[in-house]
Amino acid sequence: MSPDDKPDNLINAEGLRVDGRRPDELRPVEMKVGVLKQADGSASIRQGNTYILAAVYGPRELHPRHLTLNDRAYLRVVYRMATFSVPDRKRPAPSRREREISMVIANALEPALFLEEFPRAVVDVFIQVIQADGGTRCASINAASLALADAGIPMRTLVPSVAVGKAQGTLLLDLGDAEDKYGEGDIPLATLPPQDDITLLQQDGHFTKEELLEAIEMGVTACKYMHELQKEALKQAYAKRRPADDAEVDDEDDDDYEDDLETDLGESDLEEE
Amino acid sequence: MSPDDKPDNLINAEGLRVDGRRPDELRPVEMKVGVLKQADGSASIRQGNTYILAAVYGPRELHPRHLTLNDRAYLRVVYRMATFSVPDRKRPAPSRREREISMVIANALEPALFLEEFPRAVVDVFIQVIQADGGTRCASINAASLALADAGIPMRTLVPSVAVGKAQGTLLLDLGDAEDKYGEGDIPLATLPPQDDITLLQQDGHFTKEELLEAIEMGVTACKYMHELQKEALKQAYAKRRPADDAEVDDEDDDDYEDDLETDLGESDLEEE
Amino acid sequence: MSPDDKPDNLINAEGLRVDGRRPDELRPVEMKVGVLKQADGSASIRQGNTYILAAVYGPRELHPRHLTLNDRAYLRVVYRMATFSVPDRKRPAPSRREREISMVIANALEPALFLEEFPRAVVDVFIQVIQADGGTRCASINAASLALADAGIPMRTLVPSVAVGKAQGTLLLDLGDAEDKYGEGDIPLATLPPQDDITLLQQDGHFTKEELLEAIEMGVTACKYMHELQKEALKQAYAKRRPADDAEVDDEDDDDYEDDLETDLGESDLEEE
Amino acid sequence: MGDYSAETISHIDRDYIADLLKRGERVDGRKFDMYRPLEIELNPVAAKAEGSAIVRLGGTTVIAGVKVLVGEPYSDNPNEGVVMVTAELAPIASPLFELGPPRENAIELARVVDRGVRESETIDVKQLCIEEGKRVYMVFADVYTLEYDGNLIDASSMAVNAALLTTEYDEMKVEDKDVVATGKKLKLPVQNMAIEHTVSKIGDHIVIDPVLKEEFVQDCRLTMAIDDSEKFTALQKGGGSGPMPMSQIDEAMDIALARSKEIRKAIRDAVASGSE
Amino acid sequence: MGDYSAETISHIDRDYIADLLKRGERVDGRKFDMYRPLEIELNPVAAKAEGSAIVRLGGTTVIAGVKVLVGEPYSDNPNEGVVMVTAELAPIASPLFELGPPRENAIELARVVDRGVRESETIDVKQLCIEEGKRVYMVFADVYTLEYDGNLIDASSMAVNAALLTTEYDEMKVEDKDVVATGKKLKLPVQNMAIEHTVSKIGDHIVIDPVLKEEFVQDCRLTMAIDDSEKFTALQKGGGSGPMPMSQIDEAMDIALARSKEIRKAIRDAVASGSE
Amino acid sequence: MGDYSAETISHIDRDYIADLLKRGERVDGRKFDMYRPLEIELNPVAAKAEGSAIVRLGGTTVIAGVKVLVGEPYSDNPNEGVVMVTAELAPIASPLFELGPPRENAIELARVVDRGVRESETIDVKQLCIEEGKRVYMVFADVYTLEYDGNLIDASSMAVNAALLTTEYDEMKVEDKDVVATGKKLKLPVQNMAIEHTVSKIGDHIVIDPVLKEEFVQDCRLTMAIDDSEKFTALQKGGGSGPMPMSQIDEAMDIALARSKEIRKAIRDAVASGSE
Repeated sequence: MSPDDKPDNLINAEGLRVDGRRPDELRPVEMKVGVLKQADGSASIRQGNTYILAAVYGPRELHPRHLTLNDRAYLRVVYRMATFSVPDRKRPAPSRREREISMVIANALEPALFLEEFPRAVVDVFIQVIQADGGTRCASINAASLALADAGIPMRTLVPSVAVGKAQGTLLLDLGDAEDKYGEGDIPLATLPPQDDITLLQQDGHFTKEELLEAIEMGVTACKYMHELQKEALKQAYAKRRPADDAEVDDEDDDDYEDDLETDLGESDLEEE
Repeated sequence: MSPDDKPDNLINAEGLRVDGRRPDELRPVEMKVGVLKQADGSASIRQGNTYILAAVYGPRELHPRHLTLNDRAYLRVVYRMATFSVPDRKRPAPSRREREISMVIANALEPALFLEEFPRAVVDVFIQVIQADGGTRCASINAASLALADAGIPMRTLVPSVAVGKAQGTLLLDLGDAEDKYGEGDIPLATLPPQDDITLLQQDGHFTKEELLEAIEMGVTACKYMHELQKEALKQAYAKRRPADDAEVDDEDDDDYEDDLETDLGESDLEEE
Repeated sequence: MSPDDKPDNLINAEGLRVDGRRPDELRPVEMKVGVLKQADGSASIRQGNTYILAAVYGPRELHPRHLTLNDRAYLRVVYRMATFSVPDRKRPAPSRREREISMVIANALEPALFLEEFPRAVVDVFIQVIQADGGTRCASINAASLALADAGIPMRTLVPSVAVGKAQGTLLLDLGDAEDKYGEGDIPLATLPPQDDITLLQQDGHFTKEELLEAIEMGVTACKYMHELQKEALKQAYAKRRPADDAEVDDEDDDDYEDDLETDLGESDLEEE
Repeated sequence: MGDYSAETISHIDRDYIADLLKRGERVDGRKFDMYRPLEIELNPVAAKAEGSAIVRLGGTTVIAGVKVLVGEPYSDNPNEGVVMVTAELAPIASPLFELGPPRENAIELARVVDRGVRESETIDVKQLCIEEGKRVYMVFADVYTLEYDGNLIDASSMAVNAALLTTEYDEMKVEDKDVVATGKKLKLPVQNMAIEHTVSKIGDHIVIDPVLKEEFVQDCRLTMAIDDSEKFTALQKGGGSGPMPMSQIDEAMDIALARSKEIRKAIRDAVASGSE
Repeated sequence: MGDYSAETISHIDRDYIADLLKRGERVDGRKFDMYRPLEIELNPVAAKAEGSAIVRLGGTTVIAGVKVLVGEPYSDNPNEGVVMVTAELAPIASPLFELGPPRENAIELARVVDRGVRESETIDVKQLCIEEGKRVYMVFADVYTLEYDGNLIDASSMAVNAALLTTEYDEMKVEDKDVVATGKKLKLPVQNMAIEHTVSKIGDHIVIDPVLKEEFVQDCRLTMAIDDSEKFTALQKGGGSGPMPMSQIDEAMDIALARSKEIRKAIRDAVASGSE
Repeated sequence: MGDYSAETISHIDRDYIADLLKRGERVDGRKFDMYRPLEIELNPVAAKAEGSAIVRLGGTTVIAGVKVLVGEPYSDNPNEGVVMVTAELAPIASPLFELGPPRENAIELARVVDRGVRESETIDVKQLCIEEGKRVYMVFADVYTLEYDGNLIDASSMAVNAALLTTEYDEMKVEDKDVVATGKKLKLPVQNMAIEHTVSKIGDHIVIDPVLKEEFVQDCRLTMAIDDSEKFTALQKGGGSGPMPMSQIDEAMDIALARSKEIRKAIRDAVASGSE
């Protein structure tokens, strides 16, 4: 309810951001797999103050029937924000913004899935935003990927996602609320490792072509790092459950985190309606 | 439109209520069977100023199909208030309150019915509140029972229903509007004669356990009386139609109204939304 | 947004109307056939400032299935106004007025169609009001008739439609906005040539029986003229496409426009909600 | 309301009714230009509604209730009150009516009955102003169908008019920006009354006040609202897409005009006797 | 919430659970009058919601979040704030929950939890007035189900109460007709706390805090809200249409009363430790 | 908008289009980086809308109409007007569009076109304030699709921009708390214009302004809004879930940048000639 104060500068004289991060530094990320017992697969993600749960049900029978696809499973993504996840109370009914985001998340995830193995079925991905503090669509993709893997849906790869923004002419990873509101633009993206083809790409604000390409490159690199975090989260979950069995995902070495990447990745929501 | 005046006392020095009733005295009740010619069965009830119509259609084919039950008929109860039945104009669309009341009425009636005789069908009970002056859910159950019997739906028993309230620490039967608004609580209930098991039970207000049990006992006793009134109403309807045939219901003696019961029974709506 | 000014007189000393027309004079009418390439048939009409498009799709499979008719095609008419077609912005959702007008338009058109040739199918007539300046339901019928013919739906006849109104006690054809708002009534009607039976008839305002009959006669006569305009529009469309082939419709002589009719015909919307 | 024919009535019924009409008879024995028995019950919702009436027209029963509230006027008519009529085809009334949001038939019923009240200027809305541009009386007349055996429009029109005539509401005034009751009761300023009369066209015949069986086989219906001065204030052709020749329209108007006096009198008498 | 029985559970399960109960046992080994392990996580939405809590009751998890906004009071209570509870059966929580607008089960859940808060007068709404008739605090407590393994009502009631107890919001004042923050934080005026306790009737047996499998086979459930002074402030029989004899209602009340102290203490303790 | 592929287009079409592209050709003979013929009709709704335009882009036709109303500002921007874009996939336009409430494709179209106008700050909303915190101009630009042969986003973006450029509305002022017209006409304060350019990715190829047949077989589309200073103000990848490599995104940007000048000029020229 209290009015947000616009900070004087989003980047200070030392080149640091309002929360002390460097331009290419992610907020702290914590991902957990298998957090909801009723679901076939699930995951949570905390990224700064953003907190999201994702659950996967399926493959299962699809209702209503007229949505059925004969050559593959229907990937149904429902992204919903809790009424209390935002500064003002969101109305309980799904907004047009939530419906559009559900659609772009489905597009981001679908190329990673072997949906053709389950013709006429549905794979449901339910995403609940518990707290929204920027970057919810990217965080949702990160968590939904893990939930799909946890549900045993055959996948080419996990899909990592981050956002890149801009303030005072500087590209910034993983915008916080004030940066999103008072900054100069935001570019959420998602990639398909290892080729790094892009499956989510949106943008608002003002960018030259050169800035855009630089920002996208920055995002793609950050996705590689996010991908490592995802694999680590999955490994940890399976380590707990099946100590001697972590062959589920790929077998890259998860320990060689590149330190210069630890400070990177960013995303923030496009305009809220 | 005019503001209701809060009475100084809901019970006067002589122990009588604002409308002159004793604490355990019902408002005048008038029930009629077979009042709507298009329906398979119907009944009306007037209880004080509360005025309700109930119609039954069925057993008949169920739309939409996905609600079909394979082992019994689906009992669909729709409780609706006319826009003009309340002091302010009710919005025409069904409210959440109306949907909840429809559900508890269905629960109250269902154990009295042999629904298993009509698998895959629907029995529709439509209840229209013409004037609401307290006690509409109980009055609806009383009328709906009669409408079901009138429709020839096989029944174990008619379901009587009354409510018990409290004001100034005294238990009261069948609350009027002012008693409902300014009193200390309300307990609608319904029973299955002759065992008097309870099929509807709700409560609001503040009651100790002892008060609650006493109130429920009071209500159960009053239901016995209401049950006699129901049987009498049914008998009158059939007497008119088939003078020599009143074997439809049970054959208890309907004339031995217990005088001490005549002053009992009460109910009033839980909070309106 | 600017307030309309009520004219001092709707008919001046010379007997002419606010836009200079005589009482029995139509606004300029322009009808075109085949204006929308995606549709199976289409037409546009401009009548004064009123501008409407009509498209026909079908006969085609009907969804939802429960609307299917076994002995004929279902004629589904959807009349919709663009948000910007009226002085204030219309809400995007269909209004009750639009739904009623859809229904009366369907009734007006149906007797002209051989729907029994397409049992279980649907013929969709979509009408989009681009600019509403009175007479939209009549203009819609005129255009929809042409669109149905353009789609090759078998027809007994084109259905012409006009409206007759009244101001200062004088019957007027084809009301403009100010005449509709400040006049004394409006009678939209449609006929089936050549018997001139009436398929649309509505009225508001105040009319004696004699006035009504006179107005309807005036409208029926005007419909004959509108019918000629319709046939001409159809002929022009087919002349362009198939120079040597205009046998599609009937072969009356389209050139004998009766000059005394050129000044007639009128219609305007009943009350807006 | 007349479009169930193909699905719900057999050809035998259709022929039977047509044959009867040819012989000058109707399924229920009435003459072509006769209404069914009319009963008007006033103020069945006396404790909660400002006005109400139940109308029984043969086997058709409807109830109309009137609520008078205080609200804001429309910006283009700042000194006029608001009158609104709605109608619901409650599923209680017929196996043909369905649950769910209002469909075309219910919308048409409401709009046609509303048009009868609106076009005749039944209520003098200028007398419904409390404070210009700020507060006016809003009059809602809501109709529920209770038993459906044909001709809902006429029954609803009668019920709405009877309910409006019986309406009494609290006079309100503005006091320090709040709206408070003065303690006085007001009657609605009814300045004209238009009653709707519906005829059914079945082949070459025109009958008034059709029963459900007649609606099933009718080509169409024509509803005519006729006011205190015998002027027509609304027409609506509906209930089917059958065309009507001018001669039948003329005949329909004559029937409606002839019958309007007795219906008007029945309503006035009921209200007069009710207020004795 | 208990009515999936015919479709989703086999007779074998039904018999198995009934046999267990006959031997004094439950499917998860608990005693009849025992709650499952209870975990309360405070303020999981600390950055955006004025109050929030996650409650884990065995395999059932719900989250409640509280938003405090400024709005207009209802005209009949011009000096009282507004408290409203909603609940959503989010499809994330169970393969049994569906997409789409709320159905009867969700509506009942919301209304029963709301009734528990409203009837006990948990919040002193008179303290939520900013300017009489103009501006009051509006308190929205919204519950989302995250994992559904039975007894949503009790878990939701606990979560709502815990969230209300932790709520802190900006004090507002009126300055030149605008509402502005004073900079001070307020706690909600919680004056009473009613916790809802639900028992499941399965044949002759009454068990508290039913798991999903028990809900599948129950005859009905009875929910009782019990306040700080051990008064009952709401009852709701639901979850099936099975009738209950008085003796079982008596027994249910005793179980609920006995257990209410420990649940109340667990919530108070969690809040106390959270605010240290 | 591109996701009808599996159901509506045969593999033969898919192969045919792919083969053509391999040879550097498109189904309608255009070059990869060419728009279809563009026609702009100004003010087709001159009598009722404050601004309007029909855009014909090959076989795709859309109409945009602008209404300027007076309303209240949002509380967080008390001195700014409101600009809102909606879009409807009217069933008149295509056998693929359906009746009923807007589905995902219509929502995306509206939101993407809206984003193009909003992010570029096309309208200087600060100039739309009448009285701070009380009254501002609200600008609604509503798009209806009339003929759908692909690339609705670009056509809609052009139509909205043309309609905004032609908009003239009554200047309003506050007089004794009422809002009245001054009699003067105003033009919208258009300070920047972002046009949306959509390319379709089909295998290794990128084509601009796809026709419907190309949308059926595309992997995905990428929409880029480019403003007066050649900055990108919005991106949207959609129309299918196919991934795009960086090289294609780069190529798409170059095509869009190259074409944006001619489209911008066409709109400006049409408006200039229209206002002569």
